[in-house]
Amino acid sequence: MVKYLLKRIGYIILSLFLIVTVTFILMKAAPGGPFASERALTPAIEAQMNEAYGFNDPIHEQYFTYLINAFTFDFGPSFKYVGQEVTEIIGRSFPYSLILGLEAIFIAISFGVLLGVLAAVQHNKFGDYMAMVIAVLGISVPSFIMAAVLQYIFAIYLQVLPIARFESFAHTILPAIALATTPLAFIARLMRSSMIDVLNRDYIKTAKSKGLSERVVTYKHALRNAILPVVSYLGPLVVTILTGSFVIEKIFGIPGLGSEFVVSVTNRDYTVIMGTTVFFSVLLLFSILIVDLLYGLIDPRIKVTSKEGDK
Amino acid sequence: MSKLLEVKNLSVSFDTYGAEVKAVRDVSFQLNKKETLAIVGESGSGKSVTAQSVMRLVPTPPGKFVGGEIRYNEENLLQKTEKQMESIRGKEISMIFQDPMTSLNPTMTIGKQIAEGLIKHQNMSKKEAHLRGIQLLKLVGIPTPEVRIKQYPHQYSGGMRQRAMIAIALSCNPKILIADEPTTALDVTIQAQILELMRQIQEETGTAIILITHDLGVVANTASRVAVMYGGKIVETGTVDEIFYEPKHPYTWGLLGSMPKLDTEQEELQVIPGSPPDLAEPPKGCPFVARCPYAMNVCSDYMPAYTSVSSTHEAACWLIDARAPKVDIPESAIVEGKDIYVI
Amino acid sequence: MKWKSWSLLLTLLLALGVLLAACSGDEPAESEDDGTEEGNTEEPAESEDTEGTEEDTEASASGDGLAADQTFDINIRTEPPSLHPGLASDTTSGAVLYQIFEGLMRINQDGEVEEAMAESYDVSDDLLTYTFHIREDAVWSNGDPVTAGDFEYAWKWVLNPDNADTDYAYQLYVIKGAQAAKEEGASSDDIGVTAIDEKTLEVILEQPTPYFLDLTAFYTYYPVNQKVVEGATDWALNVTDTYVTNGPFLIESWAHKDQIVLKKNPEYWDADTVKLETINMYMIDDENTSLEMFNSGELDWAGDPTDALPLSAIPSLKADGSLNISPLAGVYYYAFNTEVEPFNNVNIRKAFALAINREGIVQSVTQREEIPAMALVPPSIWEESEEGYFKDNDVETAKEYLATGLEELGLEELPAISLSYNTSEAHAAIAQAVQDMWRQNLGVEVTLNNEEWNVYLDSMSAGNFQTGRMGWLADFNDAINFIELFQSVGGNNYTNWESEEYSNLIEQSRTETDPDARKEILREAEAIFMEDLPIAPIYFYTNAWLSKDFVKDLEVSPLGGVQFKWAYLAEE
Amino acid sequence: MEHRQLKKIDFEPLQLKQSEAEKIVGESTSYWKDAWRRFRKNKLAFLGIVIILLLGIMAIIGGPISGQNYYENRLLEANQPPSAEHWFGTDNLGRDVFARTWYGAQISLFIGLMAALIDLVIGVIWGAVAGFFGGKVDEILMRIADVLYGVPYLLVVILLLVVLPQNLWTLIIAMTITGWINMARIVRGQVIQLRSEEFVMASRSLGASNGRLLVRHLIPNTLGPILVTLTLTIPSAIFTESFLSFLGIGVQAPLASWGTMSSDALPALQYYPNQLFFPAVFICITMLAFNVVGDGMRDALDPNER
Amino acid sequence: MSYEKEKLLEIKDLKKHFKLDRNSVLKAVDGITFDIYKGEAFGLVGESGCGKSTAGRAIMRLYGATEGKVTFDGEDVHQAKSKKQLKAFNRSMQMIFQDPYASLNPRMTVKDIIAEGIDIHGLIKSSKERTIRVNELLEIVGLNKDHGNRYPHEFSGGQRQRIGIARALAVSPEFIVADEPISALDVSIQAQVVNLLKRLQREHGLTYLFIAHDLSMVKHISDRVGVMYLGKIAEIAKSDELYREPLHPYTKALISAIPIANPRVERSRERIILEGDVPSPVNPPSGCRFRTRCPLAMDVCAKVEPTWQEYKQEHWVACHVYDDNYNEEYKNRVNKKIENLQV
Repeated sequence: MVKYLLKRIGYIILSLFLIVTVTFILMKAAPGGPFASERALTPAIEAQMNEAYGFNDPIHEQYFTYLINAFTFDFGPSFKYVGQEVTEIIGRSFPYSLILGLEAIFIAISFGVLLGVLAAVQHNKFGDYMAMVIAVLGISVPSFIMAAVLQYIFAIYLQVLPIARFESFAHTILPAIALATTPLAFIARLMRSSMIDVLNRDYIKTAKSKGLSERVVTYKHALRNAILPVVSYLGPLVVTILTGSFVIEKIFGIPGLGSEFVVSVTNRDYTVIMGTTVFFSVLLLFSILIVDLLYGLIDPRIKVTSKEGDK
Repeated sequence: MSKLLEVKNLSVSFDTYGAEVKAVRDVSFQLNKKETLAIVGESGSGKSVTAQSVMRLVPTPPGKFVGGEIRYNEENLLQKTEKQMESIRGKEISMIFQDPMTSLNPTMTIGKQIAEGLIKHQNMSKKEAHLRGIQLLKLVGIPTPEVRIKQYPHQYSGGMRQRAMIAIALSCNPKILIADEPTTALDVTIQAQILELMRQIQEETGTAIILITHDLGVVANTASRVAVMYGGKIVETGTVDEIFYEPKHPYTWGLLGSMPKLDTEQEELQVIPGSPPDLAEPPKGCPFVARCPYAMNVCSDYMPAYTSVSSTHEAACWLIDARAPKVDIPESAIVEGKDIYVI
Repeated sequence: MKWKSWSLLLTLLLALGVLLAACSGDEPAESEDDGTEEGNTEEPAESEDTEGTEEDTEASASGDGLAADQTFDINIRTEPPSLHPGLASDTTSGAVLYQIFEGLMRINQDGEVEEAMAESYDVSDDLLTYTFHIREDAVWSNGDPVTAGDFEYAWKWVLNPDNADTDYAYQLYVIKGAQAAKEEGASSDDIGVTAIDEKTLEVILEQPTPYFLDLTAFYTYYPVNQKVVEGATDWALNVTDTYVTNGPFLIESWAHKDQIVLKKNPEYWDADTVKLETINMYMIDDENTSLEMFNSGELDWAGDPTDALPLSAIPSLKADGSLNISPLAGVYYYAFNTEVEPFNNVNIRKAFALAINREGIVQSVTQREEIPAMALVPPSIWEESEEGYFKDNDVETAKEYLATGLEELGLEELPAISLSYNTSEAHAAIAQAVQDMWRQNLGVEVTLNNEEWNVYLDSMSAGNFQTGRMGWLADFNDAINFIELFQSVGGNNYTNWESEEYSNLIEQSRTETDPDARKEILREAEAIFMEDLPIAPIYFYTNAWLSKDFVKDLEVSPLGGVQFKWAYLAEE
Repeated sequence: MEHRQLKKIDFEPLQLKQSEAEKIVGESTSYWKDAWRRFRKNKLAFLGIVIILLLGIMAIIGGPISGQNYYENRLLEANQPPSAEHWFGTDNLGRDVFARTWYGAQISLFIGLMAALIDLVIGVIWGAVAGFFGGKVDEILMRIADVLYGVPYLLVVILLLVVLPQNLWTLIIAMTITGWINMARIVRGQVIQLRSEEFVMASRSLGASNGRLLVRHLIPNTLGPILVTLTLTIPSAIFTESFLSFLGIGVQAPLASWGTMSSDALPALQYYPNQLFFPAVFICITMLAFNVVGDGMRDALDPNER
Repeated sequence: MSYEKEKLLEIKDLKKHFKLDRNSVLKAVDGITFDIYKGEAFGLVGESGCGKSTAGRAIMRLYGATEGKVTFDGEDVHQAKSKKQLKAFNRSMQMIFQDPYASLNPRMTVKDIIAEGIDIHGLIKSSKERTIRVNELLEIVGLNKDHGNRYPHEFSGGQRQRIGIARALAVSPEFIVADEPISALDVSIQAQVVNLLKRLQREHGLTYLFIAHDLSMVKHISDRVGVMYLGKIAEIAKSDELYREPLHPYTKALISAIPIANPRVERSRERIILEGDVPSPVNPPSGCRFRTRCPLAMDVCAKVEPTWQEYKQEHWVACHVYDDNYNEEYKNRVNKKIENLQV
C-alpha cells in the first residue's frame, strides 16, 4: 500500500517535472514577451524591466530558479497584475472554481447515476430511451453552447436566475449545470452499461433467489457494484470539470482559476501561467490519485490484493 | 411419497437475435419430499433454464414462459406476482449456482449476504441475523465463522464460497434447494467436500434437492431420482438405480457409455456422434433423432410419448413402442453393480 | 415497476432540493469570506441594505429628479492590472483611477482642461515653466492635505529607474530632465519638478508643450500621498488603509477579478457636484454576457469605453435606437511594411489603400458609425479629417496605381499578399472584408495571418509582416500624438517608414507657440504622410454604448476615458 | 399429439448419413460480415452511419450545390435570415451560411479524421509494441505513457496553441499530443490479453514469427476496439476544437470550422439565431451520429455478444 | 499396450516461476523430473493451480524455463539457438489447447487455421496442394471438407477441438502436449475427442503428454500417469497401477474423490475427504507441500522435503511414508492409519 502510494507519487512528481519543464520551454520559446503593450516601451525601460524580472540571466539559471520556485510553489509576482503574487491570485480564484466544480460534480454524479440506473432498470423500454436521449444530447452539445442556451432560457427568457457572476447560490446554478452537462451525460451512459452488466451477473440472481425485492436487489446489490466504473471515472471527471471551467467561467464572468489560466496565457503572464499550470497539474494528478485510493475503499477486492498473503 | 413440487408441461423460450430459442419444451416432472432429484443433461439441454424457471429467475425479456405450470403448495408459481414470488424465493425454495466466484456479491460481506434473507423472511434483527449467520457458517463447515462472517467473498477460497452459498441458501430452512451445477467449477477434492456437505445437510434438514448436473458420477453419488434432459425435453426419468442399471433411452445409453470406466480397459469409448440440436429450430420429432444409432423413420416426424416402464420410470422413445424392433442396452452402457477400485 | 422508478426519481429530486437548500444557506457566508479576504469589512453584496438606510437623507437632500438609489453598475471587463497611478498603463486601470484620483487638471464635460487639484496655474512666457497652486481644500481621503510634495514624490517615483513596471514613465518625458533621469542615470534632482512650498508646484519642461495641461489630467501625473505610501511598496495591491486617494470617489472594496466598489468621497473638494453614491464595477470578460446583464437590469451601462458590445448585437441595437455613439480620438489602420516588396512601392500602397471600401466596413462590419478614415488625425481633433486626403473606395484610381506600381516593380501581377492581425472577432471580420475587397478590386490573393496579441506585437516589431492591422488611441487631445507616432522607426511605428521632411516639421511644431501656425505645420506633415501612405487608414474609432435612460451626465471622453464625477441617476 | 396411423415402415431404421450430424446450416459468415449484420440490426447506429455519410458528401458538394461560396463577402447582404438565395441565411460579412456550414464541415471532419489518424498511428504502434514485447520495453513505453497521461491535456493544448504558429496543423498536433495514449493503452491491453490467448500460443507453438503473430493474429483481433476508439476520437476532436474555438484559439479565420462558426455566432444568439443554429446543430448531429455509431460498433464487435 | 522404452523426452528438475511483483514469486512449477517414452501417452493430473498446464507450456518452450532442462530426442529444447533448430522443434512438438473457443483465431477461416503450420514451415508448394492437405486433415479429424471456408464460431465445441487437433497434426509432429483438451466439452463430445486422439496415436505413432484434472479420462487415455500437487510431482506410475495401488496420500484422496457413475458403488463407498483448500503457490508450505492437508502428516513432513524415489519398479513417489529414514513406531502408527483408510 505504502509502496503503491510512493510509486504513484513518484509518477506524479515525474509528470509534474515534465509539465514544469515543458511549460518553461514553451514559455521561453514563445514569441511575444510579457511586456508587449499597445504602447511600445522605450528600449531603456524594457531593458530595466527585463533586468528586474531576471530575464537577463542565462537560460539555465532562469530554469533552475524557476524549478526551485515551482518546487516551493513560489512563483513570484504576476507580470500583468503588477505586484499581485501568483500564489495570491491562485488562492483567491481557486475557491470559486472549487465551489463551482463541487456543485457540478454533485449534479453530474447524482443525476448521471440516477439517469443511468433508470435506463438500466427500464432496459429497452421507454425510460431507457428517454434517459439515453438526454445523455446523448448532453454529450453532443458543446458546453459553451449549452451555457449560452441556459442563460438565454433561464436568465433572459424566464428571468428566474441571474445571468452571470458569482454572488449567491442562485448565481452558481446555471454555470454548475452547464459545467455538469457533459460529465453527467457520460456518467449516465457509463452507469447504464455497467448497471446492465451487473444486473446480468450471477450474484444478482443469488440476491433474487433470496427473495429480495427488485428494489433492494437493484439498489443494494447492483448499484454498489455498478457504481465502481463511475467512481473510477471520477478522476477524469475532475479533469473535465476543471478544464471545462475555462469556458464556463468566461461565459459566466466567474473569477475562477480556469479563467485565470486562460487570461494569463493570452497575457503572456509567465509567472501566472506557470503557477496556474503547476497548480492545475498538482490538483489533477492528486485528485486522480485520491480517486484511485477511494476506489480501493469502495471496492473491497482491491484493498487486499495490494497486501497479499491471506489464505 | 408426497409431492412437493410439480412441473407440468413447462415451455420456456428466449428471444435472441432474430430467432426464438425454445430452451425448454413441454417439460414435466415432480419433486417429492426429502428426495434429491437430479436433472442430467449436456450444456444447452435446458436443465438450468428449467431450474431457474422454478424460481422464476428467468429474465423476461428475453425469456418468456410459453406454457405449462409449476405447482408448489397447490399453487401455480407462474401465476404469482413478483411480490408473491419474493416471499417464496429464499424461504420456500432457494438456489445455489454453478460458479461460487461470481454468485456472491463482491462488495458485500458474507455476513450481510446471509443476513439479508433472514431479515426479510424471518423478521430477524440485524444482530440476530448475524448470530444465525455464524451458526450457519459453522454448519457448512467454515472454520472461525466469527472472523469469516465479516469478510468479503474474495477473501474466501472457491470451496468456501460454495459453502457460504449453501449457508445463504439454507438460511431460512427452505423446503426445496435447487443446486445448479454446484460443483462443476470446483476441483475434485473440493467437489467431494461439497457433495458430502450437501448430503449431510439433507440428512439433517430433510430439504428436497433438485440437483442440476452433467456429471453422472455426481448423480450416482447424490441423487435418489434422475431426469435426463436432451434438446429441451426430458427423455427419461426414473430412480437412480433404474437410470443407471435399466436405462431405456438411447441417449441415456450414450451418456453412460461415453463415461470412461475405471474398472475395465476399454480401447474405445462409446461415442454419441454429432452435436446437440439447434433449439432455435428444434427437430419435429425426437430431439435425439439425428444422433441416435437406433433412429427409425417415425422418430424424425413424431415426438415419442412418455411411456411408463415402471411406476417410477418413464422414457420417451419409440423403441419402447411394441411395433419397434427390440433393441438391447448396448454393452458399453451397462453399469455393473460393483467397482473394483474402491479405496 | 415503472411508477416505482419514477417515484424514486422524485424522491431523489426532493432530497437534492433539500441538499441544495442547505447549501444555499451556507452560500452568503462564503461570499462574506471573500469579502473579508480582500481586507474589506463591508459586504458589497449588501449594498441594498445601505441604500435602504440612506433613502431618506438622499431624498430630502436633493429631491430634484434624482433617483433615491444612486448606485451605478458598470462592467469594466477585466481586472485592472494596477491601481497604482504610477504603474497603470491601460484603459481598465485608467477607468478606475479617473474616478478615485485627481490630477492637477481635469478634462471636463466639454472636453476642456479645467483646474482640479490645482486651483490656478501660471505659465512663463517661454512656455517652459508652469507653476501650479494647489487648492487649500484639496485633501486625501484620510484627511491629509494634498501637497505639492505629493506630486513631486509621485512623479519622481515613476522616473526612478529602480522602479520597474513604470511603462508609462515616458508620459512624463516632457518634463525637463525626466528622460535623462529614467534612462540615462541622471540625478532625480535635475528633474524639473519642485515643490516650492506645501501648495505650490513648479514644473519646468524640456520644450514648449501646448498640450502639457492636458497631460496633467492623465493618471501618470496623479499625486500619491507621500506620507502613507513612502516605504509601502505594495500599497496599491489591495484596498487597505494605505490606499489613500483624492478623487471624487473612494475605492471601497476590490474583489480581484470580480468587482470593485466605489463610494462617493465626502472629503473631495467638489463633493457637492458628485451625485453617485456607489459605483459597482464588475469584471465580466464576455461581452455577450454583459449585454445580457444590461438587458436584465443588472448593469446600467454596456459597451464603450470600459466594455464592448458584441458586434452582432449592434445592428439591432441601432435599429431600436438604444445605441449611443460618440467619437473617439483614435484611428484604425493597416500598416504596410515599406521595406519589403511590394509595399516598398508607394503606388502599390496607394492602390491598396484606395481599394478599401471603408464605408462598407463601417456600415456592415463594425457598424458603430465610425468615420471612414482617409487621414491620420481623427476628426475629433481636426475637423478637416472628415474629408480626408483621398476618395474612399476609389477602385478605378486604385487599379491605375496598381498598374503603375507593378510596372515600377517590374512585375506582371502581384504575388499573394499576407494580411496580419491579432486574434479578435472584430479584427478577423474586418480582415476578411478587406481580403475580399482586395481580391475583388485588385485581383490579389490575400492570405490572412492572425496571431495572438503578444506574439503579434513581436512579429510586427521584427518586421515579419507585409501589411498588418494596428490602431492608435490618443493619449491626449492633440494631433501631435498621432503625427509623432511615425516620426522615427521603432516604438509604435512598425511601417519602417521615415521621412526627414516629416520629422523636421514635427520638430518645428514643437517650438511654435502660435496654435494656428502650429496646426499649419502639423497639417503639412500629415499631408506628406498621406502622400506616402505608409499606412492605409480604415476608420476613426467611435464609442458605442448603451445606457439606461435614467443615467445622466456620464461623460465619455473622446480620449476613451469615462468620468463619473458629474453623473447621476434620474428618477424613473 | 395427433398421430397418423403409424405403419411398419415408420419403424424401419432411419437412413442417416454420418456427415449429416456434422452439417452446419446457414451461409458462412466471417466476423466482419456477422458484425455488419448485427450492426445493421441496430437501427440507430445504422442511421448514424447514413448521417455521417451524408455529412461527408455534403461537406464536399454542399458548397457547390448552393451556388454560393464560403468566402465571398457581400457586406450589404450581411446578417440575413434564411431565404431562397441563402438557404441558411448570411453571416455578419454577408457570406452564405449554407456554404460556410459545409466548408466548416470539411474542416471539422478533417480535424476529427486527422486527429483520429494520428492517434491511430502512434497509439497502435506504441501500444502494440509495448504489449507484444512486454517486459522492459513495455515497462519503459508505458511509464512514458503514464507520465504523459498525467500531463493535463488541455493545459498543454492551450499552451501549445499559443506558442506555436496558429494554423490547422498546430491545432491537430496539439490535440493529438497526448490523445494517442488512450489508444495505446487500449491496444496494449488487447495485445497483452491476446498474446496469452490460446490461439496465439498455438500459432507460436507452430513456430510463427513475431511478425506473423502481429499481422495474422493480434492486429486483426484488436481491430474491433481500435475502430470503436477511433469512432469516438473523431467527435471528441471536433468537440475539443469547438471548445478551443470558443477560447479563441481554435481554427483561425479565414478557415472556418463548426466550432468557430458557432462561437462567432454565439453573441448573436438573440439576434441572428440562424447563424448559431446551423453550425451548432451540425456539431450535435455529428457528435450524435458518431456516438451512436461507436456504441453500435462496440455492440456489434463485442465478441461476448454473440 | 506395448511400447518401446525409448526416451523421447527427458524433463529434469524443470522449474517455472512467475514474478508477480518485487517480492512475491509464483512457483507454478517447482522442480519436476520425469521421462516420456516414445509412443506412450503420459498423463499429468492435478487440481487447478497445481502447475500442470505451466509444465506443459514450459516443455513446449512457450514459456522459458526458470531452471532445469528439457531434452527432446537428445537435444536440449531450451538451449536451441538457431532459427532452424527452433523450427525443427516446433514441427516435432505440437500442442492441443483447452478452450476450444479461445484456441482458434476468430478472424481466420478454418482452412487458414489448419494450414498455418503448413504455411510457416513451407510444407507445400501450391495453393492447390494446400487445399488438398487441409481437406485431408479435415477428414482425419472427421470434419467435412467444405467446412474449410467457415469461421470457428460456426462450429460446436467438439468440432472446434477437432480443428485444433487438425492444426497440430498439420506439421506431422512426433509429440503432442494435450492441455486439458476435453475439460471444456460435454461428456458425449469428450468421448469423440478422446477416441480421436487415441486413434491418431495409433495411426501416426504419436507421443502424448496428456494434461487433465479428470482422472478417469486420464486413466483411460494414458499409459503412465503423474500426479502433480502445488508445482511438484507427487507420484508417477503406470496408470493401472496408480489406480490400483496408489502410494501417495494425495493420489489416494484424489482417486477416492472421483464420483463413480455407479450408484451402488457410490453408496457403499467410503471416501477420503481432504480438509481445506490447496495453499497458494506463492507461499507453498515448507517440507512436503501436501502436509497441510495430509491425513498422515508427520513432524518430519514440515521440515524435510520428501525425496523422489522409485518405490517400486516404475512407480515413483515423493512421500516420507515410503522413506526408510523414520522410526519404526511412527511407521506402525501410519500403517494403521493407512489401513483405516482402506475399505
